[in-house]
Amino acid sequence: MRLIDEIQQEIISDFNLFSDWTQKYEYLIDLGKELKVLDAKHKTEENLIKGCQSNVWLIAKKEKNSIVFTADSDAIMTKGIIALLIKILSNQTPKDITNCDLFFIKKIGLSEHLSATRANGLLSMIKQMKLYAYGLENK
Amino acid sequence: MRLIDEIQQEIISDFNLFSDWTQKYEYLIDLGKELKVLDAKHKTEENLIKGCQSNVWLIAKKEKNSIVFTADSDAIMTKGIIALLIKILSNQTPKDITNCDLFFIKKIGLSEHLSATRANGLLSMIKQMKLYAYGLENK
Amino acid sequence: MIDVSAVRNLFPILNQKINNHDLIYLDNGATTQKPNSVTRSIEDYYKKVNSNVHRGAHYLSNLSTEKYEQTREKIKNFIGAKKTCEIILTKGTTDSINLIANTFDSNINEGDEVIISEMEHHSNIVPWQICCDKNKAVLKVVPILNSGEIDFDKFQSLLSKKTKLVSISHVSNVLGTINPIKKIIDLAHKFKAKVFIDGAQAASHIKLDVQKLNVDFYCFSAHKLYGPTGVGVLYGKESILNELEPYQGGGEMIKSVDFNKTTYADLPHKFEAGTPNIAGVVSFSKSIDFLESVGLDNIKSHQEKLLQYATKKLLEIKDVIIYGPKHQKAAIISFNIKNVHPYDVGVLLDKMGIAIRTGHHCAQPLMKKYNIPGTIRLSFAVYNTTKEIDLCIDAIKKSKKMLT
Amino acid sequence: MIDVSAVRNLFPILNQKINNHDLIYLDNGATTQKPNSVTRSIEDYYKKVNSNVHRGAHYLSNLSTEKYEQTREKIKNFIGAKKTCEIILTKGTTDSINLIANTFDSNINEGDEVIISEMEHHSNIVPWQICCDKNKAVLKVVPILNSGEIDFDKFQSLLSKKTKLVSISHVSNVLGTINPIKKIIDLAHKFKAKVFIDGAQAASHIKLDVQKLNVDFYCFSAHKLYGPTGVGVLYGKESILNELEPYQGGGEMIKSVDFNKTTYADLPHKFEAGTPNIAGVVSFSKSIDFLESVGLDNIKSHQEKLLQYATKKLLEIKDVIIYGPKHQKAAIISFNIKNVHPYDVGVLLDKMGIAIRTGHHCAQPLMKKYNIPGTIRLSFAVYNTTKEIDLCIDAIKKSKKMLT
Ligand SMILES: Cc1ncc(COP(=O)(O)O)c(C=O)c1O
Ligand SMILES: Cc1ncc(COP(=O)(O)O)c(C=O)c1O
Repeated sequence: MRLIDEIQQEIISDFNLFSDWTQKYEYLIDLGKELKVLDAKHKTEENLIKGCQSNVWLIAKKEKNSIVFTADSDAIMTKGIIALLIKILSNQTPKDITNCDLFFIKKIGLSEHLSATRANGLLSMIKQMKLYAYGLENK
Repeated sequence: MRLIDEIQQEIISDFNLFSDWTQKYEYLIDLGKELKVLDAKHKTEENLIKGCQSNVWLIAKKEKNSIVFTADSDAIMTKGIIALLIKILSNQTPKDITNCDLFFIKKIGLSEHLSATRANGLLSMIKQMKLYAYGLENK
Repeated sequence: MIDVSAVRNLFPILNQKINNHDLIYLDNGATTQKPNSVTRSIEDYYKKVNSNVHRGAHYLSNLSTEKYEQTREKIKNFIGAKKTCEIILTKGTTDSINLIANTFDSNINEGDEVIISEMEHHSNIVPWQICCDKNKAVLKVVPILNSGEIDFDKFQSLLSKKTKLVSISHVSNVLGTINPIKKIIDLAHKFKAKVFIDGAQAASHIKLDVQKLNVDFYCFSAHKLYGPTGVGVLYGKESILNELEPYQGGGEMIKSVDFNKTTYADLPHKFEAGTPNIAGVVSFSKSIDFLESVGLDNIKSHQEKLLQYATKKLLEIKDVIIYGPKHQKAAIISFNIKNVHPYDVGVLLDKMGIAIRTGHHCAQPLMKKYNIPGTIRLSFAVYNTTKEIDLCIDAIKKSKKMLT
Repeated sequence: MIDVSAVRNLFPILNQKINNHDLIYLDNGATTQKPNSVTRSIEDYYKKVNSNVHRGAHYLSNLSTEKYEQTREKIKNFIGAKKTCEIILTKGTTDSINLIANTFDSNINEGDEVIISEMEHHSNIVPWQICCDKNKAVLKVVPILNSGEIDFDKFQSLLSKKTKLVSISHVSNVLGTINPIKKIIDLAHKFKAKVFIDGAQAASHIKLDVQKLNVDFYCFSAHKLYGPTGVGVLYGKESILNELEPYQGGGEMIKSVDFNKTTYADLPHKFEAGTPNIAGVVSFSKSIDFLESVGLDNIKSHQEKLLQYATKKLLEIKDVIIYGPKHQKAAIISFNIKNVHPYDVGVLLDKMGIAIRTGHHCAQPLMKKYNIPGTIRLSFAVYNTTKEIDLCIDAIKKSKKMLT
């Protein structure tokens, strides 16, 4: 698996190709549509991260030394961002996940979606991912 | 007894003689000091008109066809204004008291003392005087 | 008729650029923008008057008190109340409702009933849930029809001698439904129940006459009437308010304080403990001036025109579902696009400079009734134009295309 | 050292003429004036940002929410709280006290005791009277010594296992007494009682560290800290606040609303129902900036200088009686002139452009203790000068001459 920062750099380069926000958002929407759907049985209360407007479901599994995340949302834009996050954080070691700095968010101009004022559950999801990693690292 | 409006005119003329506020207020203070003090036995809860800052005690008696007011206050400035009011309203007929317009207040520049926002009980006293007059008129 | 461009000139915020687009503000149900006169009045207050009210014997504190009380007088006239003492100044609709839910509860005993409707805002649900819980009373909910109107037959059948209070919104903040409050009030009164009307979405465009309505309590927020944040109005009939215990203690709400016996001030002060939002209240009088200078009837017909226009345009888009009634409706449109999450539409419209609201609009039970996660809501104000609606419709079409 | 004339330039109201005299504003205990930055921030908010908080998904509502939450963060740092969720935004001190009196009462049962002092403001008396009445608890009052200080021995003897809460002002609004709150807190904690400190008169000049103080609740009003009206702060320890039921219901204070079961939001939102005074809160951050740029310690020493100076000058006037302690005192002087009613002095000073406050200062029990109808109160702020004090002293002398 490549390093977290490498993947982030790649995503930033990808986004740099877009000349306007429409392209960027269309790309995100496509990512969202392509994201492996979460099996209905996983959409439990337990896995739910309730945003005020859109919900996120998150599952973490440890495979060997790394953690595999799967996630879903009812809103496609949220799903698009989840797809990016999974690209970066899934299959990484707990330690790398705990310590990483997700600088790509700001660089590709999506920080508004991950600010504390957004009611989409994404911020809580990132916290939860790091928490899982921290928990699994120390198991 | 002279008419209410005559007395008011006279007071206005008196006040017109003063060249600054100090003279006016000294005059008021003097009036306050000269006001016949109310016997302690009349300073009852019943006769009290409670202002937020200074208190007013008011008594009304019917004598023949007219009403005699006596009043007092713990603040001298309030007493000064009471003295003026008594000069005007005491010994008048209930009807005249009920119907009168106390235009002198504005004319001599004391309206601030009788505005609803002043916490000295004067406004309530005037109301009470008119109320007494109204009550005694219809007895 | 309104000269909209003249009106717009009074609202500098409308010249903002958002995400490189001219701001199109269609989130007026959440809060309205403020005309210059309101902002200026706050500034003037702080630069020339600022002083505490009801307290001092000095010039500024008198002036401050006078200005504060002038707003009360203006509100009294604005809603047709009998006396100024019936106007309680609060911090908003929510504060007003909680005030009554906490004081009128002396009339609500075990087994008594309070009636609300399924379309209420959380602010008109939760206080009554707490109130009923506390007093072992029962909260009854009038269901609404699919059309978005109150099921009046059900309402009638819920009323009984046990009903102590009915609390209903004048206008639904989600559906725009204008409820038949006069009918509700008259009927409830037959059962000796009191009626509280949540006018948060109504007072900015429906001319009120609380005496004619014979309503017991009515409330709204200044910030939805082109006024400042942090100011609310609670109207209550004098005879009823007089019977209630105070809500908060402190400051000037007393006649005298003694460790043995404290007596309370008369109305309205009894319900206004502590230093109020003086600058806010003072400036609210400019909002009422604004509303009256444009004219509530003009505002209403302008907004109705926008409503009709937007509804027609929206329905031309395939797969759009509009919630709420066809008639008797305020300028609020809640809709969804089939298979599209409302949040996604909100995000894309925002990118195009269009401020709308998506989500449950603090009316989760209503969302549950329609079995939806939320709606996309457009809500119009006096300064909106059909041109803005055209741009919004284009943006919705573009979003739909991107999302499906 | 403070450059007072530079500070004064920030306060345009100080250039007012009142009754043909330059305004001398010495009623800062009632409310302080506002620097330009605060007024400008309100204007900016309404002209560029205005939108409801915590609700929308659009640009302005996000910006509004961010600015609102930034103030909370700033307050947290200002008072040394551990977490932002411990900062509840209310409409003022009175609102903050009532919030706790109404929610902490779940810990107050029949026979329990709440302790306050004889020098409290009505806002720190009446809510506890109501609370104790409701819960059949007993309100105990610590007497104060003639010096204007708390009778600490009596306080000690009042404390017992029955004591559930002690609520005391940090600084008396009448006497200026700075109470030994650290000692009070530590002692009360030995009896497992919680401590509420009313900091209305303290927070503008005493550097706070709520963690070091180990205080359970602390509150103050923005309008007494050079900030807007209609904004208050309630600090509470997270662990305690978490245990309390919400005060008001509605708006965004919920996690989910259902007619069967409503669950509440986390701190701080649980206690902030309804649209708050957004413009006020946002602008309050400029007051804190102002306080920090001048420096609380500088403000304190400037005010102390004014206090010393005015006290000395006043005592030179025959028949002046000053109430309150000689040391450990904030810049508040309450006094009377023998055989003169305080109201009369207030009226005459006002004529000379001097704004002071006379009366009971919402502390009637304290007036009763001293057996006086009221006092004349001078209260100083950062922008006052010794020259103003000179003019005020002259005016007091003149008034005295006229009145006696
Ligand atoms: C000590 C004290 N407590 C409480 C209050 C009440 O504050 P507010 O009126 O801002 O609610 C004041 C201010 O008058 C005060 O000085
Ligand atoms: C119908 C209705 N009721 C109550 C409220 C609450 O008003 P506020 O947040 O101003 O207290 C609102 C506004 O959101 C509303 O639309």
